Amino acid sequence: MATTTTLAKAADGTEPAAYAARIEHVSKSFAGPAGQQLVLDDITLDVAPGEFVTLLGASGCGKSTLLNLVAGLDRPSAGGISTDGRPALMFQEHALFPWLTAGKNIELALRLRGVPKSERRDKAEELLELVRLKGAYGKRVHELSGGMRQRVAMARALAQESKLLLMDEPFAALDAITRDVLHDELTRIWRETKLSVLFVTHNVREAVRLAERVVLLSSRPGRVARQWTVGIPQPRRIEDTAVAELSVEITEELRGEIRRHGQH
Amino acid sequence: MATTTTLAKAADGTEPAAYAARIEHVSKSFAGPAGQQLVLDDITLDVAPGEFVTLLGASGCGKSTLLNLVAGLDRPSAGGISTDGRPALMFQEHALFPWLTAGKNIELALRLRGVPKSERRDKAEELLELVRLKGAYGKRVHELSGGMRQRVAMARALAQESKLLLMDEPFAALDAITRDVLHDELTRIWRETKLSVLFVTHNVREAVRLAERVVLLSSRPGRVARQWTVGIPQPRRIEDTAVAELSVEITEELRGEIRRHGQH
Amino acid sequence: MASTDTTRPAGGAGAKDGGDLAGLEAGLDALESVQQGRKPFRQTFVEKILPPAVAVLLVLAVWQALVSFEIVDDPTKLPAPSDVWEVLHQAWLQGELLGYIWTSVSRGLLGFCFALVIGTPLGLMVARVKFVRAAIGPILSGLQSLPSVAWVPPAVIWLGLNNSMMYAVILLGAVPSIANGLVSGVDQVSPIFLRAGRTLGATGLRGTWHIVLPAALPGYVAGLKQGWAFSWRSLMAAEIIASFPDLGVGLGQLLENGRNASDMAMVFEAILLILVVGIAIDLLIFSPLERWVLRSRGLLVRG
Amino acid sequence: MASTDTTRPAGGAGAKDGGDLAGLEAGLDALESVQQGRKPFRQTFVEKILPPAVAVLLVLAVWQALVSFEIVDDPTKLPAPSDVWEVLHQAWLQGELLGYIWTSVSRGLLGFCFALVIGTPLGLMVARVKFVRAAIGPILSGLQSLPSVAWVPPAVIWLGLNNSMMYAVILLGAVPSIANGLVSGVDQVSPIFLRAGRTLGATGLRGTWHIVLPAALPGYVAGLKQGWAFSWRSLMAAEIIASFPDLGVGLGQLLENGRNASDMAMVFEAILLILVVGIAIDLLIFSPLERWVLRSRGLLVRG
Amino acid sequence: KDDDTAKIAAGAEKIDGLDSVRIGYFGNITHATPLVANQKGFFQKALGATEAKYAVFNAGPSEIEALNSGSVDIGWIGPSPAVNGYAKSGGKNLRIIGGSASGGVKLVVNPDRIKSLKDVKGKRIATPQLGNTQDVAFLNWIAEQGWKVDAQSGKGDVTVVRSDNKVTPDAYRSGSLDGAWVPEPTASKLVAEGGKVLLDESTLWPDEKFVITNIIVSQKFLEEHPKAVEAVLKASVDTNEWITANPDEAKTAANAQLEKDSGKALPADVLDPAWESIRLTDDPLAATLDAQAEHAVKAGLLDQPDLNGIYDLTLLNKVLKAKGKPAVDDAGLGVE
Ligand SMILES: Nc1ncnc2c1ncn2[C@@H]1O[C@H](COP(=O)(O)OP(=O)(O)OP(=O)(O)O)[C@@H](O)[C@H]1O
Ligand SMILES: Nc1ncnc2c1ncn2[C@@H]1O[C@H](COP(=O)(O)OP(=O)(O)OP(=O)(O)O)[C@@H](O)[C@H]1O
Ligand SMILES: [Mg+2]
Ligand SMILES: [Mg+2]
Repeated sequence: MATTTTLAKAADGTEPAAYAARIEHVSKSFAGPAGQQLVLDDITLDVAPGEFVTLLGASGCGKSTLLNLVAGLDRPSAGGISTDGRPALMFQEHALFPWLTAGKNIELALRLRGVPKSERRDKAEELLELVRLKGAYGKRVHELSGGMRQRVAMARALAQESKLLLMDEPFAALDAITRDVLHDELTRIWRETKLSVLFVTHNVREAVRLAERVVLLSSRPGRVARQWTVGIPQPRRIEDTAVAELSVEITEELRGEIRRHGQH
Repeated sequence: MATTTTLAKAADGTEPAAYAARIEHVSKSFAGPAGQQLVLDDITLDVAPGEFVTLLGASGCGKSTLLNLVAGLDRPSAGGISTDGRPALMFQEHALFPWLTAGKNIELALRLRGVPKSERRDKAEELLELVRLKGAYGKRVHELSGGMRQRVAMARALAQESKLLLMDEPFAALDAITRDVLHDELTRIWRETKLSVLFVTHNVREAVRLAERVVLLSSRPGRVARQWTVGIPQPRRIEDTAVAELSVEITEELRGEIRRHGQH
Repeated sequence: MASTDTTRPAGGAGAKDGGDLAGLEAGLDALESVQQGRKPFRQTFVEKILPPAVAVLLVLAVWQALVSFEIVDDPTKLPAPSDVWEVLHQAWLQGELLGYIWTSVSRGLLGFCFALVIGTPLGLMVARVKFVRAAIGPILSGLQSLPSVAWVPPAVIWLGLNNSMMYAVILLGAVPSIANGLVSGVDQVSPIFLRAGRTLGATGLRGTWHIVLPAALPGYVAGLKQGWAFSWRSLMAAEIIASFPDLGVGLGQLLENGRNASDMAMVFEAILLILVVGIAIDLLIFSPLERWVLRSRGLLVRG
Repeated sequence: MASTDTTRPAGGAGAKDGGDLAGLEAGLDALESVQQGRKPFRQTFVEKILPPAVAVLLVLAVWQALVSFEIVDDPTKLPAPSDVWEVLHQAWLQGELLGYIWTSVSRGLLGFCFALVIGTPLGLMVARVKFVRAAIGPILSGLQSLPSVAWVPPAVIWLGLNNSMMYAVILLGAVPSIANGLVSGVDQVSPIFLRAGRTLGATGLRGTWHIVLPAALPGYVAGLKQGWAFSWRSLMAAEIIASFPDLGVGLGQLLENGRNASDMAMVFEAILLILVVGIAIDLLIFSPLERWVLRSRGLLVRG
Repeated sequence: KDDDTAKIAAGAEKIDGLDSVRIGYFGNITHATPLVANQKGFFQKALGATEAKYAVFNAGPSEIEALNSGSVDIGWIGPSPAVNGYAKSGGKNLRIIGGSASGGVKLVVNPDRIKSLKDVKGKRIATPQLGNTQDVAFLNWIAEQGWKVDAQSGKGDVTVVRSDNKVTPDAYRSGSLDGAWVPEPTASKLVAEGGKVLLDESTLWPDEKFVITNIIVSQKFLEEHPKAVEAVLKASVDTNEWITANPDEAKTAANAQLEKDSGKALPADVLDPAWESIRLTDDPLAATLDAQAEHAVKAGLLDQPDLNGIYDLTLLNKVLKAKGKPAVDDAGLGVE
């Protein structure tokens, strides 16, 4: 069932890391009313340096849980996870700090990364412009629309300039046009800075549009059901027929995966 | 610019209402750092009883604000809004009560509607099954995944059995398959109970799949840019070519609308 | 039919046809200024000053009525408002009134600031370090419920009869309260913020400074308010114990002197002054602080 | 390289090959039981009982050292722990110890319950009704900072020297604190819940009951804790005034007797007993309450 | 509970049909009469089937408050709270119906810092409370030395520190005070701390007598139940007689009652000198009370009080007469 991809030898610190994230035989279960409930079961997955991986799976299959584990916010019940540096995580629920303005949220990330004070403001404005929110610098979180919050959260995650970027449904609340623009931006940044991305989405086309590799998780418990290497050359467009075709194939597989588990 | 559709004569209380919601020349502005910021400008829109209307628009154009106004949670800066009874609103941010379990959240809606105690538990379980969350009755909000929370919120909104259902991007966090299933359920309920729906989404295909009428809002300030009556007979599927074609047309228009306003 | 309609100030029916921009603008202004921004004085007056004034007048009226209609005719049971006024007036004429108040308030605020400086890191430690919490969390709550008078004998013996004794008593009263307020503020912080902080690299002290403290601010401010009450009450208890001529007479001493003289008018004078100071501190310091905290995170706009 | 690795209890390297289900299960159990569910006694002991015990022992050790090494050799400055123990032991032998505690605790708890019943609706009114808030909000804060001793003379004169006087003093101390705690709890409620409540039809009293109260619960419980501290301290102040044989001797009286007799061992005995009662009430009532509230809304899982 | 003494005699009758008489006093050696009377059951014996109930106070104001609220009927109290209480109620709440003790107030000083009365100038001396009996006496003494002190603040040639009697020994020990003008047993406690008696206040008064403890009663109770008041007064006079006859036994009894009331007996080094310096008297020494009030007025601590009617010594004189003792005088301040 579980497809394991071994990418390279383990990092020993002096050599450049052979992986951006290594997930080995990871299981996670939560205490439920009816005892332990196994959510992730023996997941093994590597993200190579500079690789763009998207995670697909039914709602509630454990994608966010996996991202939390990789980010080190939770401990796996079994197995091991190692990452190259501290990953940046963009949460499913924006997770902006309500006591700071949009701009200050981004500046906090910069500050914690050690960017000197004089540069922060400019950097923050730049990032806001990147996510098409020029002029939102001084807005409080409660004054932003749902989509705007997600974009500020994305800007904050980018501000961390981590080697590994974990994104949990970052574009779910955006209109198709803004989303296209941000796809282009994300692809550009990824290619220019050679960062690695682990990206969760429910939009299969989006997954194919962006990724080098698409990983499909099964539900209850979450296991790696199948993986696809996307060979379509960049730049891609979400409307490309090649993207559409692979999307149909993956959707079929997803449908089959969900059906296998009955009601989820 | 603004396209106004007059549906029927004004309700006078004794006759059956001629509209489910009537939005007349509504404007809304917020106090910003640079003075008043006009978000909605002279919106006039009626939802006929039993009609299914979807709202499309760029991120931040004022869709949630409009829904809040219709739900009576905010007062318009100018203009008037009247609705047939208290509408049910499904918020963009799930808005479940964290001190209650999923099931109890739904039961609270039932209780406030006056459903006797003996029936509540069964009804709640039924609704949870409808949104494909059988077994989540006893889960706390923080134990649910993002998509599960949205579905519980939908179940809670349905539990209100209002004549008018306002939904703010209800399926944004769901995988394609679950979303399809819920599309079918929502269409079934809408047709069976003759409720009126005002539905916000960023997914143009979803809008066309579900609606009788699609309303496109422009940005900054939000105005009704264009409306489409969807003539495709139900049951539709999201993959239908007719749906796809109209979606392409609407997406084009949306793209033009966004471009007209430059960076948004 | 639920219905919300906004009447515009210029031309009632004008709502039907848009474009009446001047009127619209005015309507917007009127509406918005209620929610945010500076308020005109009249509104502040009606909303903020009138209600407490009415409340105070009502109390005074009932009090005067009780005395006037001789429902209570014994001045040892209830002095007439005029008697209390007379006492206040006398103290004012002798120039002592502001002295009493200033002595106590300056002491109280200084002690409170000390308590803040000690209580805040203590509260953070208890809230964040598991072992410390288990070890001294319950002791802190126990200390909070220890009356200030209990501390007076040890404080006098160790420190002598002076201002440091007073500050010691204030500290012992206020520190646990401030620390406990912060602890429960921190406990209520949504884990999502802590997690977001961690992914941003805000761990340890930086996490505390950038995430935990601001996130816990609403609860912390509530704790501060209670902490002030404890400071002030402890100070009163300490002032009652002893009055040193060098140290000045405070309100607590005034109260005690009133009791000693079996002078109800003086007791009421002291109660009134203490109350007024309490209200003033609340209105001048804590209410604005609270409103600022709540507004800045969008909690003031009611649903 | 950041790295998290979970060593399994059975076979360290076994993590590499899945399927070792028994070991896995055990590992899960061990991990999960820390976060939730019932804990084994040993763990409770190590996590909950040991730290405060260590803290107390430490204090005792320092105390004994101060006395033993004659750093403080004056028993009136610091009585030896053994002297305090002797006094406690004597009181125990005479069967009075539990009497003191019971007298005070029963009064305190009863008064606190009254305060709860009055303070809760009052707090809700102040928090929700704009006019009431403006009218009595600041007065409530002012009352809170009024020391209990200020109330004692009027309370004695109006009610006489009896239990109702004590309850009146407790009420005047605790009600404002509880009400203020609730007010700030309500203020911190996220508007989204109020809005969600309104769309569900929970307005007015139903909104208060179903939405506002549960949403404000964490802040309310924090206020209750402070309210209890106020009740208890007010009670101590009231008990100090007079000892009526009919009313029984409480801990406040014990403290006062110690002070009157200039007997440091007795003062320390009273302080210790008051402290122990405070800690016990916190551990038995408020801590579990707090933990239940926080856990049920997922606030206990730290990030 | 009251196993040792207060047995209500079988077959005795209730006085005036009263169930109980509530008696207030301080747990303090200057209240030796009620301490001994309580311990030895003299009150109960005099009241027959009417139960004697006791309330023990720490300070005068609380006793006056309790009397005003009707929680106490008869009380032993110092002169200044009695005067204040009477004056502030417009002469409506209480009357002094007898005396109990005289003397027992001393100026105790730190012998290292103060060697003679002259040295008191410029030092910090404690009195119990602003405007109380000792405070007034001390201010008056200061004035007699020709020194100036502002009565309200205590600032001047001598620093007058108003410090609770409970705190004074602690404060003395911590070095914050150079001496104190205080009643017993605080004075003896200070001596036990190493202080030296510089002056006994009684030497300043004619006959070395001045009132330190009075018996007061609420006017309402006096009007309604004179028989009960008389019984208590008689018990008081009997007790004073008994104490004079059996001083050592009385001392032990008083200390036993102290222990019972407050859980703590006085140590011998405090009790003995304190006991020595207190003179029991049935005479309320009305003239000295008047003088004390005058001193207070002179110090600016009291508006000229109308003390007319503060005394009602009819019952006391009746009791004394029955015992063949001389009547006492109300110095013209009795009820008309
Ligand atoms: N703290 C928790 N306690 C108990 N169960 C939890 C907890 N967190 C998550 N779960 C459960 O784990 C499963 C996976 O949750 P997760 O949030 O990872 O799903 P997801 O794949 O991100 O779904 P979605 O696409 O809807 O966001 C769900 O069934 C959820 O109920
Ligand atoms: N309370 C507020 N104060 C100030 N500005 C606000 C407030 N609420 C919303 N806005 C502004 O109003 C505009 C519209 O917001 P709204 O939430 O209605 O957008 P939306 O159409 O729902 O967007 P999205 O699709 O991203 O959810 C945004 O520009 C937002 O910044
Ligand atoms: Mg998720
Ligand atoms: Mg929105």
